[in-house]
Amino acid sequence: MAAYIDPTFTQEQQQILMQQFGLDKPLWQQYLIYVYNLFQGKLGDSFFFRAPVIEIILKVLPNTIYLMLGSLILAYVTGILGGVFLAWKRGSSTETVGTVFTLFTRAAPQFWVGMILLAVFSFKLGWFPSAGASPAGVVYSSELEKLTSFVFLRYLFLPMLTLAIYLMGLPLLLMRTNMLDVMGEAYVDMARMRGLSEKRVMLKYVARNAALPVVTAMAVGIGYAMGGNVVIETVFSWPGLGRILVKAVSSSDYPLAQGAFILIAAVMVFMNFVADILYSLLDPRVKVGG
Amino acid sequence: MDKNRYLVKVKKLKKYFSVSHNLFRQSLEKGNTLKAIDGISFKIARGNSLGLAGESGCGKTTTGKMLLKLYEPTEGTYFFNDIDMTHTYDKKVIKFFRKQAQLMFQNPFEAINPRFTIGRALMEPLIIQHNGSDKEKEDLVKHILNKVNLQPAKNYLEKYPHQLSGGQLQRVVLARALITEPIFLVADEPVSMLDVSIRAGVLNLMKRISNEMKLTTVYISHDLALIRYMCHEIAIMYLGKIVEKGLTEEVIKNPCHPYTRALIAAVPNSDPEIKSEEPKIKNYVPSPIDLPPGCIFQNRCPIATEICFKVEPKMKKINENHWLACHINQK
Amino acid sequence: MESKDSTFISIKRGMISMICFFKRDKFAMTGAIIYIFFILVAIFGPLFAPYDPFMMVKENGKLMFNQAPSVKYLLGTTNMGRDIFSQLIYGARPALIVGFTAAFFVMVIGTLVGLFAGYYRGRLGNILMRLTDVAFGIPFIPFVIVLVAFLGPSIWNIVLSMALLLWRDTARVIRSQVLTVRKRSFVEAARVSGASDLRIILVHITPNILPLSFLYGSLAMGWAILTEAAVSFLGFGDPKAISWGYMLHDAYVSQALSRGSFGWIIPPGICIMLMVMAGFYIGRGSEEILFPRLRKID
Amino acid sequence: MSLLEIQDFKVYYRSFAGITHAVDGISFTLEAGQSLGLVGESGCGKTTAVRGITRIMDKNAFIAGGKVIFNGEDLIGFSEDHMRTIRWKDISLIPQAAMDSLNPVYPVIDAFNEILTLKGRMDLYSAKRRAKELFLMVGLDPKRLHDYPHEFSGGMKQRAIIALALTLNPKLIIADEPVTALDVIVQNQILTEIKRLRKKLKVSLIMITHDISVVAQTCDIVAVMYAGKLVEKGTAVDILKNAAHPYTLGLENAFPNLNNSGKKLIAIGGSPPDLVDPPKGCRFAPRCPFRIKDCQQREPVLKEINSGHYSACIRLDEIEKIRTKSKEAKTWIKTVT
Repeated sequence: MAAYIDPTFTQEQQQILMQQFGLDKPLWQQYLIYVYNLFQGKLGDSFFFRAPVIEIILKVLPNTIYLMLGSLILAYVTGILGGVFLAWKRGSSTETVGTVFTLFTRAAPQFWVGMILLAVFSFKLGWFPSAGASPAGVVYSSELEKLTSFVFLRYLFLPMLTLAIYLMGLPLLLMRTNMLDVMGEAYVDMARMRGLSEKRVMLKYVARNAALPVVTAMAVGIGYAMGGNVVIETVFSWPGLGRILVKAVSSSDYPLAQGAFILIAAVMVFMNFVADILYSLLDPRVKVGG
Repeated sequence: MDKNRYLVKVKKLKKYFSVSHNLFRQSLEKGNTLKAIDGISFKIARGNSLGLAGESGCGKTTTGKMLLKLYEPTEGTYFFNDIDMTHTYDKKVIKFFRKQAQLMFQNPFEAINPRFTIGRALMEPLIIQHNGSDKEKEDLVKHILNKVNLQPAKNYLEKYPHQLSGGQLQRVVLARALITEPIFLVADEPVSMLDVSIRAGVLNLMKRISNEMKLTTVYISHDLALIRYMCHEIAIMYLGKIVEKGLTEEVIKNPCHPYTRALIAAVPNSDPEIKSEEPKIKNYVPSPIDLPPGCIFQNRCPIATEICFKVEPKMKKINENHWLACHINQK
Repeated sequence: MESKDSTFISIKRGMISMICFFKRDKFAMTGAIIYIFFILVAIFGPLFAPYDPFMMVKENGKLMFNQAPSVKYLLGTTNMGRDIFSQLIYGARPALIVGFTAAFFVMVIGTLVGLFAGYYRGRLGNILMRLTDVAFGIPFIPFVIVLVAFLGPSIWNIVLSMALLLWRDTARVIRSQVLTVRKRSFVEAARVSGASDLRIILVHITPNILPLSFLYGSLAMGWAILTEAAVSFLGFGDPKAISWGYMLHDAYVSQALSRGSFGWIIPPGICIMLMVMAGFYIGRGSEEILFPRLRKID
Repeated sequence: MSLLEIQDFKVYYRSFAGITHAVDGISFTLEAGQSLGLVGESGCGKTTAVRGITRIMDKNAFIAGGKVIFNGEDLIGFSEDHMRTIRWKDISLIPQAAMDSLNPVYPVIDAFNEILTLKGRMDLYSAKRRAKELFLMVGLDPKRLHDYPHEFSGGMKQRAIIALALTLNPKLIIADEPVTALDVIVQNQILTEIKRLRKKLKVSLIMITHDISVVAQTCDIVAVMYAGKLVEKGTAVDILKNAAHPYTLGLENAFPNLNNSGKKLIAIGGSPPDLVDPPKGCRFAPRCPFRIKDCQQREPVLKEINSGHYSACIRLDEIEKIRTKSKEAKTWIKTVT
């Protein structure tokens, strides 16, 4: 047990720490103590940073949210538009090429895409910074200032793009097949029968209805995003939850690892909840809370 | 009277479904109970056929499923062959019941496992119910295919359901129902998915075979003409209750319940020179959840009076072959 | 005799329909060819690999590190002087092992959970569904990382950790499929004939959902390979096996990006991509096609 | 001038198996204010035919020939843009699947507004007033205009669809099995409504159905379709009381009638032919108990029996004999080739 504690501690400090964390007890008891503390809102202290876990993870949480939300929005907007486009071009070679290309983006490991973007745009061309979320020494007075600063956005761009490329496939392919499905619905034929223009039929009738399951699928997209975050934050050394988790796990910093894990899960559950609400707003057949 | 005369005896049978979306509180409280069947009683004599008629959602299919023990009733009793089926949990008795009581479905395209050949599908009930050798079973399958006019049987054994037409499939469904030599058959809208020119063939076949095998049958249909063609007796259902029952000819020629009258009047006449009646009843069928007291037909009835909104009418005999549940026309 | 013949005929028929399926569907055909290629590489590749993948190649006593691609070192060498092309060939093995075993477990667990959750709508079904919901609430890659770190880095632990969560998609899809199949009248017909629940599940329902579970198996194979790559890239991979993810990890930590050694970075990614793609192709990306139906039925 | 004149109209489908001759040369005329019942079993091409008229067809369907003269102009030559100006304004549709023919994510009034305000036909205020007027006309509460489609019952939705079809005062309404999915009582209400409105607004109607008795009560003239061809046409009385084609006679035999208990139902053996490779000669011949050698060689054409009553049967001169014989069950037992 003592191996996890920084060797620079004195014997006495180590004893205190061990007792504080219950590290002198058997493993299952340690776990129960941890869970007990968890319910009290205490996540414990990080072994590695020697600071409360809650402080560390809350500090990096905004970075993860920016990265995740930014790429989710980018991915869903381009995905839905791309899906509409491919469905519109159904049967053409544009559609086949587009579909196959999208499948490639889904099949490529996201960290690998990140590595290539990094090697090309950052190391070779020097357009974007290669690591981190801000240059050394820069301090923002508020999150808003950070988010609106050009410097930060430049740092955000590559990781966001990488994650978005990975996430885009699901809404795009889903939108495409849904569009094709909805085109077979009676109300689409009826809309054509009413003399509406093809554009109006495709957008107001087909796309509007085809988008509903895509919103539902956002729950899955968010799951992918959280997983993708872990990997991409590592590639771009982005100071977020995922990177903290990887660091904590590799340095056996259990309180921190567990704290980060729980927060990631919490973000995921919360985002799923948001997706559900969004869905009920878009589909009149679903009542909020029903 | 002969005690053994009736094969099926149903008394005050009820089936309530919970429509509560609450996972933890699926109790049958007021307000979230759907009364699919609400106290129906009838008897079917051996070899007779009963038609259950009514609009969608009136509980006729649920009744059929209860007669086959696919649903357990909420209340009431059901005697089959003088055995109380509502309170039977003996596996042997149930297995024997499964051999004796069979079902025919509305949609023949869904009724046969798409992964089975026709021969295999017909074999399935025998594997469960029959103790004979493989050869005997195979002969039985061929025999039954001949019986439902799918000849030569050899041509059908290796076919898959999607290779047959609707009419042929419905004959296979009938064959499967009959292969265990049942004494009781429930047919739920057996021809409503078939084309008119095919329908008559299946109906005539069913009629002939039930006579030959002395089957007791229940036909469930929204089509009064079909029930008149197929059944000795009829029961008209509305919102989970029987409103009128009796001999088919008697009820159709002399309908007494305003609902039965409306049903008969609504059937379009195929003679263009006789104009159909204008519909007399208004409104739509109310939701079967949370019904008001009194007669269930009150909100649509053209002859309802005060009593109909307060007291539920009881089923009364108006003559030897005719029963009715209506305050006004009973007198 | 007759039954033997009929088994033979049905096997033959099955083979023919399988061949027809691949012939008709160009996508599935491409996928199958890619798989066969990688399987051959995994089996016979080591015979053709020019070097031992762990060997630090020396020429005249000098460590040949960071070599550019050449005839001798097709894709160059790593910073430790290891031959990248040989590593690439050896990488096919762990990828296939991970892919196939994970897909197998995912298929078996997912199909069983889906079958029972869909068929028994009462307490058992509810418990299984909640279990699936819980599995959906756990972030996948973080879970695998934590578990692998805890259990120790090995291929089997990675497979185990993935299988513990990855069944959830299959279970949910199979369940909704079972819900529709069990409503079809042939299931009711079986019940009316006196078939037991187990017989209905095994004889009547399972054959109708198996194609779907194979499809999800082929997709799970892709996910498993991707996840293994990600886990290895993050440094939690099996140090005894050279996997493509591990190669990329190696490249990343040894500054291959800033040196622009594309010969080291690009090929492993392409191999992973092709293999995952093959899984998608065999399932024809049907995950997306089937997905809209997943939640509508609940 | 007739409102609609269809001449030798053909609609085919491309499929893996080959070309399906779904509608293979049908002709009929419809006068202004008249109602026509197009009767036939599933797969006989009746829906394909009317879809072909409006050119709202499946992707793999194409018009293989013929003329559709509407109001004196041949619609076949019209561009898609030109067709768009005809649709709904001149020809509207009441589909079978009323349940699914409104956009589920918009309130019902949106469909009215959309049509009424298209290309500046009306301003939103008058559109609203017109929608209310239409709802009252079909017996629906105008308050419900703002409800979503899923909040309507089956019968109400069908009424709303009828109101929608009347929005622009079209000259022709095509009703494709408008009551099939409904219960008898609601069915009767809707049919009565259609009849009433048709008389009041003097609009022409093509009613597609498989149910002869529905046609008997709503249509002036009836055309019977079998396997992509018209086999008989005439007034409702002609067809239902003096049928002159073996198929029509067979259909009537097979139809259970509530008012006639003694009648024994007689089935037509066999099943409709495969339209990828239709039989030579008369398409009904393989199932027809009255066929002679010639039937499977020579294709019959519609011949007038008496004023306005046509039948496509080679043995038309023996029709009295055939009619009598067709009432006997044993006639139809004859094996099918």
